[in-house]
Amino acid sequence: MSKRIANQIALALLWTSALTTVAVLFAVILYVVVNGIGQLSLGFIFTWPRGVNAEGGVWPTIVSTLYVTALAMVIVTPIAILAAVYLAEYAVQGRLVSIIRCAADTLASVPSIVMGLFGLALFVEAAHIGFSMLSAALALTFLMLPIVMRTTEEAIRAVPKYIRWGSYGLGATKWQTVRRTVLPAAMPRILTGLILATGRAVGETAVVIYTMGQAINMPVSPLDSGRPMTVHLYLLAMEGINLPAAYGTALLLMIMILGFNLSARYLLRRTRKV
Amino acid sequence: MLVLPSRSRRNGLRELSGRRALGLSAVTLTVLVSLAFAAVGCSSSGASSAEIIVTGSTTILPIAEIAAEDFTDQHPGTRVLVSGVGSSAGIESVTRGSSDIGTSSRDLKPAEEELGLIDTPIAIDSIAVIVHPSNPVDALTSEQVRQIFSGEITNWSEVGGEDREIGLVNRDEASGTREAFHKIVMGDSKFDRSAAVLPGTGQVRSVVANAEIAVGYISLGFATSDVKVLAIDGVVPTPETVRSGEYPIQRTLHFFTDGEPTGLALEYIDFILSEEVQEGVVRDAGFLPIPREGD
Amino acid sequence: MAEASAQNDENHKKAAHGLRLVSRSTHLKEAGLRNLFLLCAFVAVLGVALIFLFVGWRGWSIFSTYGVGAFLGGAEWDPIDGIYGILPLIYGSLVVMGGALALGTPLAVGTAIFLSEIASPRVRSIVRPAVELLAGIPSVIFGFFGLLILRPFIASTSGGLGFGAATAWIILAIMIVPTIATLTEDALGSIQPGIREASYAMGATTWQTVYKVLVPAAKIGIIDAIILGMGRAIGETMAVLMVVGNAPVFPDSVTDPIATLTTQIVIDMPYATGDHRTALFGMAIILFIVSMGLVAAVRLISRLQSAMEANR
Amino acid sequence: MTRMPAPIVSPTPAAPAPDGPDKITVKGLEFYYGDFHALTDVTVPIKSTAVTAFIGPSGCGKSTFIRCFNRMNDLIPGTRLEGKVTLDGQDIYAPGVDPVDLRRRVGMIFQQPNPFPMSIYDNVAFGPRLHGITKKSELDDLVRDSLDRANLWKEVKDILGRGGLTLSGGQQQRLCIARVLAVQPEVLLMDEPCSAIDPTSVQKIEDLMAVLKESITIIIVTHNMQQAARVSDFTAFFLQEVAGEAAVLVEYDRTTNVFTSPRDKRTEDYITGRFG
Repeated sequence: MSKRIANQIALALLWTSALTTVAVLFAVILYVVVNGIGQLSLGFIFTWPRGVNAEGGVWPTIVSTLYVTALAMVIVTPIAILAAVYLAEYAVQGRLVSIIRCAADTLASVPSIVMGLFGLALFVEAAHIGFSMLSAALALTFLMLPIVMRTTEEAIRAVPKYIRWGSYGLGATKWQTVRRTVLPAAMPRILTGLILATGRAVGETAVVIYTMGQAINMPVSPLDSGRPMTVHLYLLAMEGINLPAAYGTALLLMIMILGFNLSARYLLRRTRKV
Repeated sequence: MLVLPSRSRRNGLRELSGRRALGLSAVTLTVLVSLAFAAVGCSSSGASSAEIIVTGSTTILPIAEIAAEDFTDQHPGTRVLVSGVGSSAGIESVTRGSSDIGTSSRDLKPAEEELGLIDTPIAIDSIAVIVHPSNPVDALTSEQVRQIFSGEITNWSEVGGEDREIGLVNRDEASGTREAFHKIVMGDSKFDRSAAVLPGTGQVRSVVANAEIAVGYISLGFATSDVKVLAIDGVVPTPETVRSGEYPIQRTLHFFTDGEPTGLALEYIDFILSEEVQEGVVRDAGFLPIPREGD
Repeated sequence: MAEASAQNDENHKKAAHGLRLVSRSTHLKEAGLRNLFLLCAFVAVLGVALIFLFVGWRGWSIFSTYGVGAFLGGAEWDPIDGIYGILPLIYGSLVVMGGALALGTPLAVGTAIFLSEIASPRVRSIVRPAVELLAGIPSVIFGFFGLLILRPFIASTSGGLGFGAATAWIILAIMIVPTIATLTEDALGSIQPGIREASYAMGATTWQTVYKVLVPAAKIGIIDAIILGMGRAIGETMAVLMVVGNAPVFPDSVTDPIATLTTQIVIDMPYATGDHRTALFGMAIILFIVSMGLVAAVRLISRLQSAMEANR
Repeated sequence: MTRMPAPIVSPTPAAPAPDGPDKITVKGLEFYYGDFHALTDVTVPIKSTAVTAFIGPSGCGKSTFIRCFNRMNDLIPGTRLEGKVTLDGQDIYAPGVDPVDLRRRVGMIFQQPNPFPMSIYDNVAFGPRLHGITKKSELDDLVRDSLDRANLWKEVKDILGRGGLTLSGGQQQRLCIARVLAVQPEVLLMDEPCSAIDPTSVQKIEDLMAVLKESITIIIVTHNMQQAARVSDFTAFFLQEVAGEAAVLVEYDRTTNVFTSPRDKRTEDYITGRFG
C-alpha cells in the first residue's frame, strides 16, 4: 500500500517538474509576446532609433544582427562541415583525433563572455580590425564551430555504411563518395544543425557586446561596427527609460529564434518521415 | 525525406557541399589566419574642411552625438565626429589642437585655467536623491547622504525614518552620474560596495519606485512621480533652485574651445544652445537647459 | 589505409599493364583534400590555443604584478583604488552556480525521467520540443524576464531590492534545465530495455524502477549532465548580470546584491584601463580554466567508466 | 581519362567448360584484421563467365574473401593481405594499382540493398557520371540499358524520377544490380544478395544471374546451400574449424561434384546439415 502511495507521489512530482518546465517556457514567451505585440509595426521594424532614448524603430540593429550572423555562418559552415567530414570519414582513431575532439569540447564549453574578451583581444585590438561585424563574426565562429561540427559529424555518421560501400563498389574515390552520396544523404540533418547554430548566433550577447561595438550603425562593409538586437535589448532594459522598445526588440528577437528553431524541427521531422 | 526529389535539387546541394564549400573554406581559412596575425589597417583618411571633431566627456556624449546627427542633417556636406573619452582627455585634446571642441562635465582645474580655453556652458546636470513614495523621510543633509552611500548609516531610523534597513542603489562606475555624485557628495568617502549596481537610470528609478527601503540617485530630469525626490540641505531640487545654485548636487556641462569658436564649430555650438536642442535633446537626456541670457 | 599510390616510376613498370594505376593527379587531389579537411578540423585546436594565448597574454600579468594570492584570495574588489581581490566574485560565482544547480537539477532530471519513462508519446511530443525551445531562448531574454518580472516579485516577498543570488538561482535554474534534461534523457535512453522489463516483471512500481534501477544505471550520464550544467551556470553572463545587483561583496543574505566573475567583467569593461583591464582578463583566464577543468572532468569520468566496464 | 573499356562479351556457351579460362586467380592468400588472422592459405581459381559460389557457416571468412577481389577491405583500417590475387593475370595488389579503377571493373552487390538517397535515374547514372559521362543522351541509353539488363526497366520506366528508396526490397536490390551494370564491370561480386529480400524477388535475381553470367564473371557468397546448388557452376567451401583461428578453403570443385560427391568429410558434414 505505502509502496503505491510512494509511487503516486513520485509520479506527481515528475509530472510537476515536466509541467513546470513547459509552463516556464510558455510564461516567458507569453510575457514577451503580450508586452511586445503592441509595439510591433512596420514602422518599428524598418525605421531608425531616434534621440537619446532610442525612440522609433530598431532597423539598424536587425540588420547588424543578420549581418553578423550571416557572416559568421559563411565562415563557420565550410570549416565545420569539412572538419566533421574529416572526423567522421577520414580520421583514424588516435592521438590527433583525440586532441581535436578535446579541443572541440573545450571550445564548446568556453563561457561566452570569455569568447567575447578573446575576440576583443585578438580581432578588435591585436589584429586591428576594430569593433566590427568581422570581429564579432570571427569570435562567433569559434563559438559556433564545435556545435556545427558535432551536429554535422552525427549527421554523417548516421548515413548507413552500405551507402558508402555502394559508392566505393562503383569505383568512386573517397572524396567522390563523400561529396556525391554521404553529404547529400546527411544534408537535411546538417542543415538542421546549421539552422540551430544560426539561432544561437542570433541570440548571442556576451560575445558580440565587446567585439561589434555598441553604437547604432547600419553596417555596409564587414569592417563597420554596429549594435545587434541582443545588445540593444540589454541596453534598453538596463537603461529602463524606453521599455516599450525593449519589449518590441525582445519580441522580434524571440520570433526570429523561434522561427529558426521551428524550421529546424520541421526539416528534421520531414526527414524522419521518409 | 531522405530522398532528394529532383536532380536539380541534388545538384544544388552537391554544389554547396562540394566545390563551393571547398573554395569558401580555403578562402575563409586564409582570411581567418591572415586576419588573426596580420594587421589590417582601416584608419580613416584625413579630415575635410567641413568637419569638426568633438572629444571628451562620456556624460555629454549622448547630447553631443544626437545633436550632431540633427546638425549634419540640417547642414548637408558637414561632418561632426563625436567621441567619448573622458573630460580630462577632452580638455587635453582641444588644447593640443586634435579636437575642435573639448567637452567636459567638470570645471577647469587651476592648471588648466591658464590654457586660455573659452568655456561655453551647455547644460546643467543636477542629481536628485530618490526614495520610495511611501518613505516618511522627506529631506536629508549632504552629510547624511554621504553617510548613507558610504555605508555608515544603514537604517532609515537613523535619519528619521522607520526602523528598516536601507537598500542602496548605485550606478555603475562607467556612469557620469555616479562620477558627479561621487565628486559632489561623497568627497573622499567611498561608496558602500554592497550596494546594488545598476547600469541604467531607468532601472534605478524603477527599483526605487518598487522597493520601500531603497534609496538611489538619478539625473533630476528623469525623476517622475513614481519616486519621491528628497530635499538636500533643506532645498528641494527644482529648475529654479538649481539655476540659483541653492541646490547643492549639480554640475555644469561645458564645451571648451581653444579661442573663440569660429566657423562650423561656432555653428554647432549655437545649434547646441538653440531652443530646439536645449528643450529637446538636453531634456531627453535628463539634464536641465542652460539658463538663457535674459531669462 | 592501404590504398597504394604511384610514388615512383619503378612501381609503374612493375604494375600489370591492364590494371589502371593510381594517377598522380587523383592521388594528389585526394591527399590534398584530406589535408585540407584535417586543417579545418584543426581550427578547433587553433581556437583553443588562440584563446589561451590572447586572453592569457592580456591577463597574465595580473598574476605576476599583483600576485596570485592577492588576486585570487583578496577579499576586496575596488578597482578605483587599485585593489583587485576577486574572492568575492569567485564566491558569488560559486553561490549563484550552487543554488542554480540545487534548484535546476531536480527539475531537469525529473523532466528527463518524465520524458523517458512516464510520458505518453502525445505528451512527450509537447514536452520535449518545449525543453528544446527553452534551450534556444537567448540569455538576454531570460535576463529581461528576470529583471522585470522575477525581481519585483522577489523584492516584494523579501522586502529588499530583489537583486541577489536568489533571483539569479531561479533564472539560471530554468536556463540549465535543457542542458541537464537532454543529456539525462540520452543517458536513460541508452539503458538496455531489458533492465526495465526485468524490474517491472519483479513487481516493482514505476518509481521503484526509476530510482532503484534506472537512475543507478544512468548515474554516470547524469553526473556528466550535471557537470555540463555547472559549466553553463558558471559561464552564464547576461541573464545573471541583469538580476544579481552587481555588488562585489560577500552579501549577508541571498536577497542582497552579489556579483559573479562574468557579470563583473561586463560591468567594468567599458571603463576599465591598465591593471583593472588586465584583472578582468585575468578573471577570464580563471573562467576558461574552470570550463576546461569541467570538460576534463567529464572526459575523465567517461574514461574511468569504460575502464570499469572493461574490468567487469 | 576514364573511358570505359568495352564490356567483355565472350562467346562461351551457357554451360561453362570445366577448364574454361581463369578470370581471377588467388594464390596463397593470408588475410588479417589487425592481430586477427582471418583467412589462411587460400588458393582458388575463378572461372571466367561462370558463377562461383562461396559457401560456409557464418564467420568463416567468405564475405571477407569476396571483398579481396575489389579491395573493399582496403577501406577497413588495420587490414592486411598477403599472397597474390590476379585479374586477367595481373596482380591487383601490385604497388601503384588504383583500387578505385579496379572497383569499377569488379562490381559489387551487398547483402543490404543500398540505393543512394536519390532518384532511380540518378542511382543508375551515378557510376557513369563518376567516370566522366555527362551527355544526357548517352546517360539515358546507359540507364535504360542497365535497368533492362537488371530486369527492372518494365517496372520503373515511368517512375525514374522517384526516389530509389521508395522501391520494394527486391526492386532495390535489382536497382543496385543495374547501378553496377551501368559501369560495365567484368566481374560481379554478390555478397549474400538475397538474404534480405522476399522469395519472389530472390527468384528474379537468380534468373538474372543465369543471364548475366553469359557475359560477366559472377562470384556469390551465400549461406543458402540450395541457392548455391541452383545458381552456381563452381563452389568453394570455407570453414573456420577453431574459433579465433584463421579460416581455410576446404574444398573447391564444380558445384555438382561438391554437392553430390564431396571429397572432404567436413564438406559432406556441412552440406548434409551436421553443422553450420
